[in-house]
Amino acid sequence: MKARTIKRFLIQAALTVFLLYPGIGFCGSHFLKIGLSDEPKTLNIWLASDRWSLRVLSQIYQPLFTRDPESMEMIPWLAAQDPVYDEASISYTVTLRESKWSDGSEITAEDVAFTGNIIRDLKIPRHFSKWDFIKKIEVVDKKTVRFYLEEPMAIFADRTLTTPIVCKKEWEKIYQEIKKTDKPLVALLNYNIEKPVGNGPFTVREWKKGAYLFLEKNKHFFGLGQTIEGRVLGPFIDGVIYKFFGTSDTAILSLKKGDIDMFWWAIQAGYLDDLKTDKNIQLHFNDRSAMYYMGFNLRKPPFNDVNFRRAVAILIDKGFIISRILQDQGVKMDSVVPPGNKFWYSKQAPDYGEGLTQDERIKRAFQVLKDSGYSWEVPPVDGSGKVVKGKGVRLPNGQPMGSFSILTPPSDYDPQRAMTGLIIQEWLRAMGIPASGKPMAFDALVDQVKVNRDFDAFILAYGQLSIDPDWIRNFFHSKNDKVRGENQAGYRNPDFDRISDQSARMIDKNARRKLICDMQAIIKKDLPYIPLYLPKMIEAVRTDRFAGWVDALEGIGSIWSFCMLKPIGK
Amino acid sequence: MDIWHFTVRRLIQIIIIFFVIFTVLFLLFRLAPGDPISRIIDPDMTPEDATRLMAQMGLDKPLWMQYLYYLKNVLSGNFGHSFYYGKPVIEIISDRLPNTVLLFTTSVILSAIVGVFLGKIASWNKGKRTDTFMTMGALVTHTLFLPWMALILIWIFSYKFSWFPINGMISEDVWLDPSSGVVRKGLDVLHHMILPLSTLFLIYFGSYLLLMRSSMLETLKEDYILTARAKGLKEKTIRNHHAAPNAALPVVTSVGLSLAFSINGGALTETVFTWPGIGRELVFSVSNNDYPLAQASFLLIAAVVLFSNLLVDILYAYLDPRIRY
Amino acid sequence: MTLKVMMKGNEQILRLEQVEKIYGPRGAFFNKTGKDVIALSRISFSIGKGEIFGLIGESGSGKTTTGRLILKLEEPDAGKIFFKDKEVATLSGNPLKTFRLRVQMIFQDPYQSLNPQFTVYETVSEPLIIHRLKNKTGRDEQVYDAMQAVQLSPPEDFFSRYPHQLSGGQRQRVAVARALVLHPELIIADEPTSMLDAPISIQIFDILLKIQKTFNVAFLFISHSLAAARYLCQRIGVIYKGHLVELGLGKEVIQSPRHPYTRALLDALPVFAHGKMVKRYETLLKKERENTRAEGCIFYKRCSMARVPDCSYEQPPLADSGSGHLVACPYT
Amino acid sequence: MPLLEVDQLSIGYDTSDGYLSAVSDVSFSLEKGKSLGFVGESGCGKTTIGMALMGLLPPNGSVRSGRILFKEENLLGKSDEAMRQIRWNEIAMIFQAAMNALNPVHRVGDQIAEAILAHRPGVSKDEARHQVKALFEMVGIPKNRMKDYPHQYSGGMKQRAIIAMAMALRPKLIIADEPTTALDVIVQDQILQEAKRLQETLDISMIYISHDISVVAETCHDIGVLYGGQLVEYGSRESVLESPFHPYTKMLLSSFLTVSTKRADVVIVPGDTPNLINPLPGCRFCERCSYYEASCKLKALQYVTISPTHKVLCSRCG
Amino acid sequence: MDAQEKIIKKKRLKKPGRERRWKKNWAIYKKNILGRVGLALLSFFVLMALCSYIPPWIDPMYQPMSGVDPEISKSTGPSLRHWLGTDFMGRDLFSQLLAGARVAFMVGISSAFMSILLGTLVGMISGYMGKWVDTILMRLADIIMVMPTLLVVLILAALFGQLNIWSIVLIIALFRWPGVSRVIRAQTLSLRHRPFIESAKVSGASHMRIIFRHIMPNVLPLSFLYMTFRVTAAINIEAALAFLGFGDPGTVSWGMMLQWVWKTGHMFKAPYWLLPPGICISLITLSFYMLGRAMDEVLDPRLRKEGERY
Repeated sequence: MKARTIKRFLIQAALTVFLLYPGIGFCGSHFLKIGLSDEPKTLNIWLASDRWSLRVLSQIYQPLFTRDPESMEMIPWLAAQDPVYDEASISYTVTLRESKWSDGSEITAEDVAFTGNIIRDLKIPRHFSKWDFIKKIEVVDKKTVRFYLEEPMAIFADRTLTTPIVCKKEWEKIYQEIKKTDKPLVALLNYNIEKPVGNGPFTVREWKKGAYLFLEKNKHFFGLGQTIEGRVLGPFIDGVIYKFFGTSDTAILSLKKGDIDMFWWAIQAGYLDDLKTDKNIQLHFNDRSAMYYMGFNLRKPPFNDVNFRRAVAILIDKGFIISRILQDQGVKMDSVVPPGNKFWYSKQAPDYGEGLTQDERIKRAFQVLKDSGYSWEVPPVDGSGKVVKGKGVRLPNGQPMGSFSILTPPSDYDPQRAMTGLIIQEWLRAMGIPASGKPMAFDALVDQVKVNRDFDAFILAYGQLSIDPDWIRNFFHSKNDKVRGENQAGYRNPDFDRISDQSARMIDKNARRKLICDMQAIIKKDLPYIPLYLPKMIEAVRTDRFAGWVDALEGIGSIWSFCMLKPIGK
Repeated sequence: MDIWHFTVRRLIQIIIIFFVIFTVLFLLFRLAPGDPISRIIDPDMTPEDATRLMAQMGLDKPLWMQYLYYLKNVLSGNFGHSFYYGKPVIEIISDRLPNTVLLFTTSVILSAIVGVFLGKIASWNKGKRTDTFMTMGALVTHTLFLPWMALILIWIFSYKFSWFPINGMISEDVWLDPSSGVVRKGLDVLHHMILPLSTLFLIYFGSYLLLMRSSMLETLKEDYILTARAKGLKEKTIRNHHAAPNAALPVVTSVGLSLAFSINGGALTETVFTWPGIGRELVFSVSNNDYPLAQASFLLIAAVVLFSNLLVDILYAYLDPRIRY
Repeated sequence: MTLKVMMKGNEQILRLEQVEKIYGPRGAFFNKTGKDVIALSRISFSIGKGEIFGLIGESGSGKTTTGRLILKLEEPDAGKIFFKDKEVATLSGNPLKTFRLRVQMIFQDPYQSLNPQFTVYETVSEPLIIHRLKNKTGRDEQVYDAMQAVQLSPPEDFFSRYPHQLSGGQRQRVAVARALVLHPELIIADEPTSMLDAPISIQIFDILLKIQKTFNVAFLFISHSLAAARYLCQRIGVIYKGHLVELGLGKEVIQSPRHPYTRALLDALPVFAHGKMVKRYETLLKKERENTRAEGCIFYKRCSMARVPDCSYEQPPLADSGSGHLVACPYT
Repeated sequence: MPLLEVDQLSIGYDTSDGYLSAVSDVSFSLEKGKSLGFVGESGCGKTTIGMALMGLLPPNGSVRSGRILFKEENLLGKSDEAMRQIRWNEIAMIFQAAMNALNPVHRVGDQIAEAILAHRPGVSKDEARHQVKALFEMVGIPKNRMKDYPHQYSGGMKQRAIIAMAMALRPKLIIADEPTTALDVIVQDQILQEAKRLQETLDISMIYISHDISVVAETCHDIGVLYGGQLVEYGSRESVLESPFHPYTKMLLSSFLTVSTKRADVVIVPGDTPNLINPLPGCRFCERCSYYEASCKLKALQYVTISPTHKVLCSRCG
Repeated sequence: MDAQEKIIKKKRLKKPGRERRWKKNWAIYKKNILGRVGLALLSFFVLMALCSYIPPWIDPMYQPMSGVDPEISKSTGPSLRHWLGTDFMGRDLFSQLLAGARVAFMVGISSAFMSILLGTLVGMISGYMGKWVDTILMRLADIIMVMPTLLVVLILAALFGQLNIWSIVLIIALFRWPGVSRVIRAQTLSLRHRPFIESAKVSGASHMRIIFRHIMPNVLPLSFLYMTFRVTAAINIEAALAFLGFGDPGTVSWGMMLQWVWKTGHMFKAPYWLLPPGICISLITLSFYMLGRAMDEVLDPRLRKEGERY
């Protein structure tokens, strides 16, 4: 009898604990809880390539310069002021502000030089391209460092100086150690860093693998209490706890339940209606720096024919895609530079087929193709000028056009792109062009396009493009038309190559802007890619515990938000 | 042939099978299109960077050299570094494995015990309402589509009633709280485990129930059951002492054989519940072309299945006196 | 050997010479001992044309193995088997097929020896199809005749039935018809009635005897029953643990058994089966005798008449004890 | 008063083909210390009678009518629990398939001890083990084989163990269902002698069930001949064997081969076992019977008493 | 003789045995409540699969994969126009569900059929031939048996990019035969020394004849029984694969539908979308399972004879 009572008591106690403990919490401190789609893979900054690691690391390692969230101008961050350019020696001199590593030691010019040198010496992937034009890094004094360039480089200020700086004291030892191995680069990448010494607003406290990653406030963060560019920096919160969710669904559910304060991931349109009604949840709509486009394989017909590409561009109704597929959560793209990137974007002359109805599009495309020698068994426009279903399109050489596929990511990866592919397929088929949208596993798609380069057309996207559009050069320069090169279309235009090379060395910002605009115009004319649309960056946060999120290009998850976010009632 | 000879013999077989799986796996990963670098799409990642990285990872060598190198490493217990984590594969696996083992063994043991017990009852009441109810129940739960079932459980118990956490294995509130003791932490894990466990349990206990039931029905037709009846033994004694031990033998084998299939379910459950286990890791590593991690996880799973089959055989021999290897 | 003497002047159809069969450890996984088992040890006998020869022994004595060896279902480890002066072991291809045409078998268990998926007609006609004998009408005729010979009449009533629709006796008759349909010269009947009741057995025996007379078929009749052997067979061989211990005319072996084992077998028959009272356990020891040697007379351990230790030295060979009655015991 | 008296017992099974009348109106009785043998072809209902006596008919079988009086109590009316008490304690059974009658996962000694423990609550495990030892000695199995598992026994040893088990509680009645089928001639003989000796020394009543008339003839005081579920002839061994009346008994005896049977003596009767699904009330042997008359098949039969110890179920041969 | 021949011919044409057997089996099957329910459910799904051709024919917007409602571009609940509602881009869920039934049958039956064919063949050959053939085939079976099929297919799907539905079917078939072949092998082994096989051998039948004429008819019922279970396995694996995002992106299967609802964030608010595919997968599995269990009872003579022992 007694045993049974005890048993019952125990069961009840256990149940009580189960049902009540979320309310117990551990209180007193203000920890921001952020949901991530997946767990960061590593805290080794040189290895990290997944988005989750990069997000966490962006709060730990800081660069010399960063961008103002509103003006998008470069502003000194670890540096004290703008770099000083010396034309004669092709050198930049950067002075550092007073700042400390999270272990309390001072951040010096030595750290900056070390960062540059280790990248250059080991040719660290993804960083090396930004540093390989640097001849020498000179430590002038404790707080001054000078970079000597081989030739003027436009991207130096924008890209090189935004590289996160690592702590020499921590890495020197590692560097010496891995130098001894026969594969130093891999040894460096595989070096296990659990608690990196950082210079950002937060520093790693505990990483419970598979469950959460806890960053606490860095007491030594240089910005603490400072005012930079008119913004008072904190951090005002005691730490950030990252929780990992496999899917958006569960993360958003947690957000709604209040288990997390922010879900750091673009929210699918499907969630919007639901989230809008929740009074504790605020949605942030921001522009992206990205490009969603349709690419062609210019190495084979009919895609090597610019008129064919133009006809395709005419047929694509971007407005329809945006209203129907993006549900108006996005904008049209008419140039390869996203319109949100105001300084570098050049508004192009009317887009192909702008403002036309579907029938008018077909007529115009028919005209373009007919003029360049294409013929039909059943032309899509009959004698009386009426639009009918076209059939049996032939190339100018009389050969029938073989059916081709438009590769897209599968609908679970990105339903919008998959759907866009299908809709373009329908539009082309109306003309008698035998296209079919083919969703394909993302890896396989990238492999097909970049490595095998065996494809017809595809729909892909570039996200998180840097503000300086130097990447246009990468995407379309003929030297990048190679395996794994970024010029996936196989576009070759000597004029473009020349202008883009010129732009790369143009230090003067306005002159460079003109060159970049020219490049945009060439691409617009030649259409190796058809830019399609730019979805909005939609993010959701809870408003009941923290306030002060900073909207910016690419969303609210910038360093500014984390430095300025304040607990409510503090 | 005694049990030791048998074990040694089987171990040799296992090693051979293991080697075959190892080789096939290696070839599969290397011959498939795509490589670990192609996953990284970043304008800053130049083709030169990629080539350099491939070379440093040893992926530019001829296939047979890569194979021999990998074989040598594996034989010396080195499964390489994960391309993505940059950590030794062993470390990642030993991180994840306990979580899987915890979820998995609990669910297998729980569902086997409950299934065998209920199957015994059902077969004993063959044709009666109890039996119909249990059999139907088992059939229905057993045929539920596992991930869907998991989603529904989350929907009902985490979303509608908020009784259980949505996913993960622990909650940071408890584990970061310095005042939490072992008990509280344990309860927290248990709390997280209930839904995934219920999912696996619901799917798998049915198969044990059905198996035990039909095995019992077979056994009940044996002559020694008639003997036991004639001996005037109590029905309960006949059921528990004479029928059940014999009937449970095929169930024991099935636990071993079905392990491979339950691992499928494990991977699905881990994925849906974000349980940080080896199955989920495998799914991830496979989709990222993280060869070392994927290969090692799969080899581990194969090894677990092979060895548990061996264990089951030994257990079988122990349970069934007729079989002495 | 004096094999010629044994024959009744008749042409011999089958001859076994020193046939030996040894089984290795069975199912390497499950056998504890792993010792070789001698199933047959230097067996020799022959069967004449149209003769019924009985092979008597207990289960495990090797009598079934003998049948299987003759049919080339298994290969002997030593010795030779001749069917009409052709060695069976060397047969393959067409000669083997011809051999299969001449020698048939009736199995012990009528519940197992018919393919449950075949109708009676399909079962009986199959051998004809295999050997491509005759056209369809010819086949029908032959099947019809065979069915009538085994007294399944009218045959067409049975043609479309399945085995499970038949009684045990009927099944066995179908099996006999199947064996008979090719008009073989030798039929090996392996305990054809051990699963059947006495009245049905008698029916089958009657059919076998009639077949023997009508078609002049020779039979190797394998049985554990002395009475059945006596009833059917001209000559009888008694086999014990793979050794042929006694061989002779049926009435001589049963009425005046020479070997102690044969006598033990007879003693063990229930009184009712004897038709007369006899002293029990004349030759059988109550408790088995120890034999430290591996060789020696096969019956030494149980033989009450054995001479110790003479009998433990070697297995005595079959020797004529007069009038063609062969016994493997020198002391009778 | 006889130990066992069976009165007008009818048993049937529900099968997918219809109602199968396995035993029809069978009556017999058995005195203490005596033995009775049932003989008949397979399917004649002899095992069913044994199972009915034990109260162990399969689920689709049921007693239609009749009484089974054991020690003057009707077993058919007893509750399950009461029947359980009687089984093995009062009526034990030696099974047909000795090979499978022992549970393969338990030791032989334990299985025998189990029977003792189940019915003698006062007996300790040690005592039970001692008793088993004595039983092993009694049936001639070495004591050290107690701890073996059934598969380590030879066929004859298993059958001996089962006999030991049947004797364990000194029951009043033992039913031996084909106790020696599947055993070799010599072993069969030894087992039969053993069983007979034990029965006589322990004064146990026995019912032998066999298809082999020689087994019954060897061991029993009384013989019952069953055909198609009917007890066609019933009497003392001598009278049944020496002066059989029923045509089936005659056929059975004449078709039984002895070592001295001559071919000329054998009477071959064509025909097969009767179908027992919904049979007619009359004689079931008609189809093979030379005295057959149309009324035999339709009219319910009466026993004809030949002598106080001998009766026949035939209207034409009396 | 002429008359006799005629009689023979006439009688041989009648095959009451086989017919009766079917009738009897059907009678046993009909008695089984599981079998009846299973068959009813299955007919329902067959009907669904057949009906899947109707909606696209009514209006192209009912194309399950590529048709979108011109007026709806997000997930909406059930309406007259869309009986089950629409998915995240305005495709009709009901026509997707119907098309899913077609895919499920296609995947389930074709892959089960292939694996059964393979398994039966391997099992028969292995069991009948014995010796090294047996050893090699069975070790091969062992190797494949210890591989978790889903994970293997997943690896292959991930590695080789997009697997189309037929390759998935083929791979499932290739990885699910060992179970069958083991059972068939065991059955063959028990048949191999059955006297009727030896009797065929004695009659001079060739190995081929024995395997295909004697052994196969006796193991085929068992194969078909296993086929029902393999169907469920194949459907489940394909669904799980699609659910995890490794399915054929160009096919609308139920697993795919679930993946869409899961990945596009409609899980907690679109029960009209979450429930039907899951219920369908579960029910079709259940129906095949029931069918199999009912068939099991028909096929197992021991179960049939149950209670007829006396």
